Amino acid sequence: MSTTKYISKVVPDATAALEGLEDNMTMMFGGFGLCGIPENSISAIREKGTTGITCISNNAGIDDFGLGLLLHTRQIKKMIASYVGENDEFERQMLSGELEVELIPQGTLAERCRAAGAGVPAFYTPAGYGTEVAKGKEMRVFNGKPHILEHAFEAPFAFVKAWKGDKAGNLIFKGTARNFNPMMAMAGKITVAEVEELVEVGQLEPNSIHIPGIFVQRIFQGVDYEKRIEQRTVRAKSE
Amino acid sequence: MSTTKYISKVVPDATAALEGLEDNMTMMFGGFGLCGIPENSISAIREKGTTGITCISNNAGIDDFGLGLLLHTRQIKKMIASYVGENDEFERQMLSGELEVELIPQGTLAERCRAAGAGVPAFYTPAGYGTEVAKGKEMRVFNGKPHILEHAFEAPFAFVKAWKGDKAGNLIFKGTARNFNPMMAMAGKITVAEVEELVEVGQLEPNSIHIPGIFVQRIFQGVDYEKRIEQRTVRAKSE
Amino acid sequence: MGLSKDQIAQRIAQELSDGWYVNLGIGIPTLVANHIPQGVNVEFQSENGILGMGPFPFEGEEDADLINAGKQTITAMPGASFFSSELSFAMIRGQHVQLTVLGAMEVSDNGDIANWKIPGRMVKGMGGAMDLVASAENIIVAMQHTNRAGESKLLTNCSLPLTGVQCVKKIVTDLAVLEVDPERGFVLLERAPGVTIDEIRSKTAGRLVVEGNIPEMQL
Amino acid sequence: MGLSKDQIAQRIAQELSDGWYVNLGIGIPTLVANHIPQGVNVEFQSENGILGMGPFPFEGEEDADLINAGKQTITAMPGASFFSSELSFAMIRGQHVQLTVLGAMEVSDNGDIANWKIPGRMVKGMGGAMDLVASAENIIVAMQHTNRAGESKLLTNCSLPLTGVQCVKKIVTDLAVLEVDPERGFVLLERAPGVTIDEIRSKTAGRLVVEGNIPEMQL
Repeated sequence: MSTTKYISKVVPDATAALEGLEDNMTMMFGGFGLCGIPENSISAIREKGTTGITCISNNAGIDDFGLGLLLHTRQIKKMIASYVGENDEFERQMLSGELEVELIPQGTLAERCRAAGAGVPAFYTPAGYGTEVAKGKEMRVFNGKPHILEHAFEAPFAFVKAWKGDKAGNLIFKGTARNFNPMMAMAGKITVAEVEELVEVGQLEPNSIHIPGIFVQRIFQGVDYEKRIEQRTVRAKSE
Repeated sequence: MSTTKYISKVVPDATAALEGLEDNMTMMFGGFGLCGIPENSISAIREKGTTGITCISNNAGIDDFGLGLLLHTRQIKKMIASYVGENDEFERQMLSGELEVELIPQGTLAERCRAAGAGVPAFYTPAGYGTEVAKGKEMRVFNGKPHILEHAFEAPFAFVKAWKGDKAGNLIFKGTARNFNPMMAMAGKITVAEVEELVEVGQLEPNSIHIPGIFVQRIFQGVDYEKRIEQRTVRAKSE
Repeated sequence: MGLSKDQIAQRIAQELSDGWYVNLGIGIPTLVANHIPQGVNVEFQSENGILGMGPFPFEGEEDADLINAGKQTITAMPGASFFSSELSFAMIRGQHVQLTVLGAMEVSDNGDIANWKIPGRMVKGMGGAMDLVASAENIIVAMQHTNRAGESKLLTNCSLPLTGVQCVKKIVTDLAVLEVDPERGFVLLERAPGVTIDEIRSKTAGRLVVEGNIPEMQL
Repeated sequence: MGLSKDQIAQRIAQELSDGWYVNLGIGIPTLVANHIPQGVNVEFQSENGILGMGPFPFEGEEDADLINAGKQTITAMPGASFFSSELSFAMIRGQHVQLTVLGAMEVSDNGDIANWKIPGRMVKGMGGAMDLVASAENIIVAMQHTNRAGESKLLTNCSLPLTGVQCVKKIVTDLAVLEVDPERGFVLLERAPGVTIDEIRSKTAGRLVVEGNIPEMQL
């Protein structure tokens, strides 16, 4: 674990936050669909042109937003996700064999991220037993029920997005934009947090912090959030 | 899992919350030292006279407070804890063989509670490798480092204490009184939450809830909290 | 004839008990929320991190930070809570959710389910479905009795890659309500209004158990 | 002569680097917080669930809901956060804490440590010590060089039940600063002011490596 100075966690922008990011690295990206994704970091990685990326992310964005931007430029070599159904370019690259894909049950994905951050190298889960997900994995019965052994991820970089953050790296998420961000913040060897509102140390209520600063190595004030809605569903006012 | 009605989670007091509690059961008790312990529930269990209790709790209280009250009346058969150093009666009962004791590393205790609530039957941890804690346990090397296999607890009842709670069972803890309470709330088959302030549904900020109501089966407005301080340490105003 | 999608959802809603926490999958299961019986209070869990999910927002009140697992904009009910994916699946794996309703492409007569992949053709991923079916104590499948080609989706063995094994407890289709007895097969409980046992039999490829009088569904 | 407890803490404080997260055990380690060098910012983690632990409260301002792992009343610094024991030990096991300082009853010359149990006599429990020593990448032991009977606490093998194996990296005692090289033993780095190498040698039962000139500590 790097001995990052907590007083110098603040970087000016996403580009500065990418120091040390190299081709062929594994990276985690928070978010569920387009909700709570690190928009600024994704844009900066696209600009930097980093290639050979192994992405750990619940989804793969859509054709023209989120991780879809990095798929379009062929920066992603491998995708580890639970659901990738909203992305035609993704499907094309996968079926043509250009893109490696590893599909993982969503709860297992979440738990493997947490395990990485929590120093738990492996755990047993019932999810995927009897399916192709269990192929080659150790099976063991607990309380009469079969489980499979799953391992913690490793991620040199994790990119997360929070609602509010302070300069010590403490993070608070909003609504369902929390999703995978907390566990990925825990898991990253270098965790980059972009926030909608960066505040001074002491301005966040210590009792309401979702991710303590100890898990965050770099933080910056994000800009120009689009926060695109994937499935706009509404009801009429008359209802 | 019982199909408890969330609209009838509220019980009048600790005594009512003990319905179904029987002799020789395993019970979890939240708290660290005397901080955040379920004072009302402990008193009610003492009054009820339930015996043969297997306690899962980080500590064992002190001679005249906390779980010490149940030790004094010999209601506890076995103690599963990480640290029991503040209790003379405890030490006496243990050395004389009246009380069974299982000492567990604190992080393993916490993780075994979480695992119980999270449907993870077992996990690997480095804590305790090479010590008597590892005796009889499976050892496995991950990333060149030896780990031991630890199992989720099972607890028919868990007693936790929160700062605020609503009638749907949502809980918010205060300061370091959070400690083991959240994981034990997750782990209990029947989780009884006592709160300093019971509010109506909708009065807690959804973004700041520490334990969602789904983990809580019974909740009541606690009374007469003593909140005793174990080690009062202060500095002079002149410092 | 058979039931409409909305009627399938309506029939499933009758299975709800007061106080249950319920996870609804994408498609027909989502419609179940529109048919909660009076006097029954349930809370909906969406695996992306909300308990106490409410209806869609009024137009103009959509919040990009408030969606369900189908990525649709939603609202939060009073008493709702938000949490991480880790805690969300702790709820699911830890069996704190009393009922899971989800769609399926195939179900076998011992309770296996396939709903995430058609090799070489559809590769969307399993999302949270494998965690849900592996852990839920009470799983109801909502689906059409036959696929678009008219072939039965209730089989002896699933032909598609499995999502979970021996996990489905009950199935509600446009034609029938069936219980899965892993030893005996699909036990017919109810017929859709106007649907005959013969029709159900002809459209059920797996073992079908018909015992006694089979009532029509009450909707 | 040798160092006072406070001086041991003072010497250990010199090991702190700016930006570190640090866990201090009960006893001498707690005193380290009083000697942070100027210009060095560290945050203290207490395993009962606080990051950013501050000094003891002023009299009359004690809060029963705000204690450290030694059950003492404390305060929280600006930027502090509270969390569950589960997340606290996720930090510890996950190696997010850069330095752990703790006391010991015995240390062996390959880095084993014993500090939680004297069979038949003291049975307080290991608390968080086993998790800390099994996971921390950087462990400093703060202790007296000898026990009350005058016997060395730096041994070839620990005689008491172990807390962890091959984990101690550095030891600061009233007499010396030593590094643990599992292959060679206790490598003497510094002497307490006025303490001779002969005295250290005579009070160290395990293998002691003395190479070159051994400077006096600067306090």
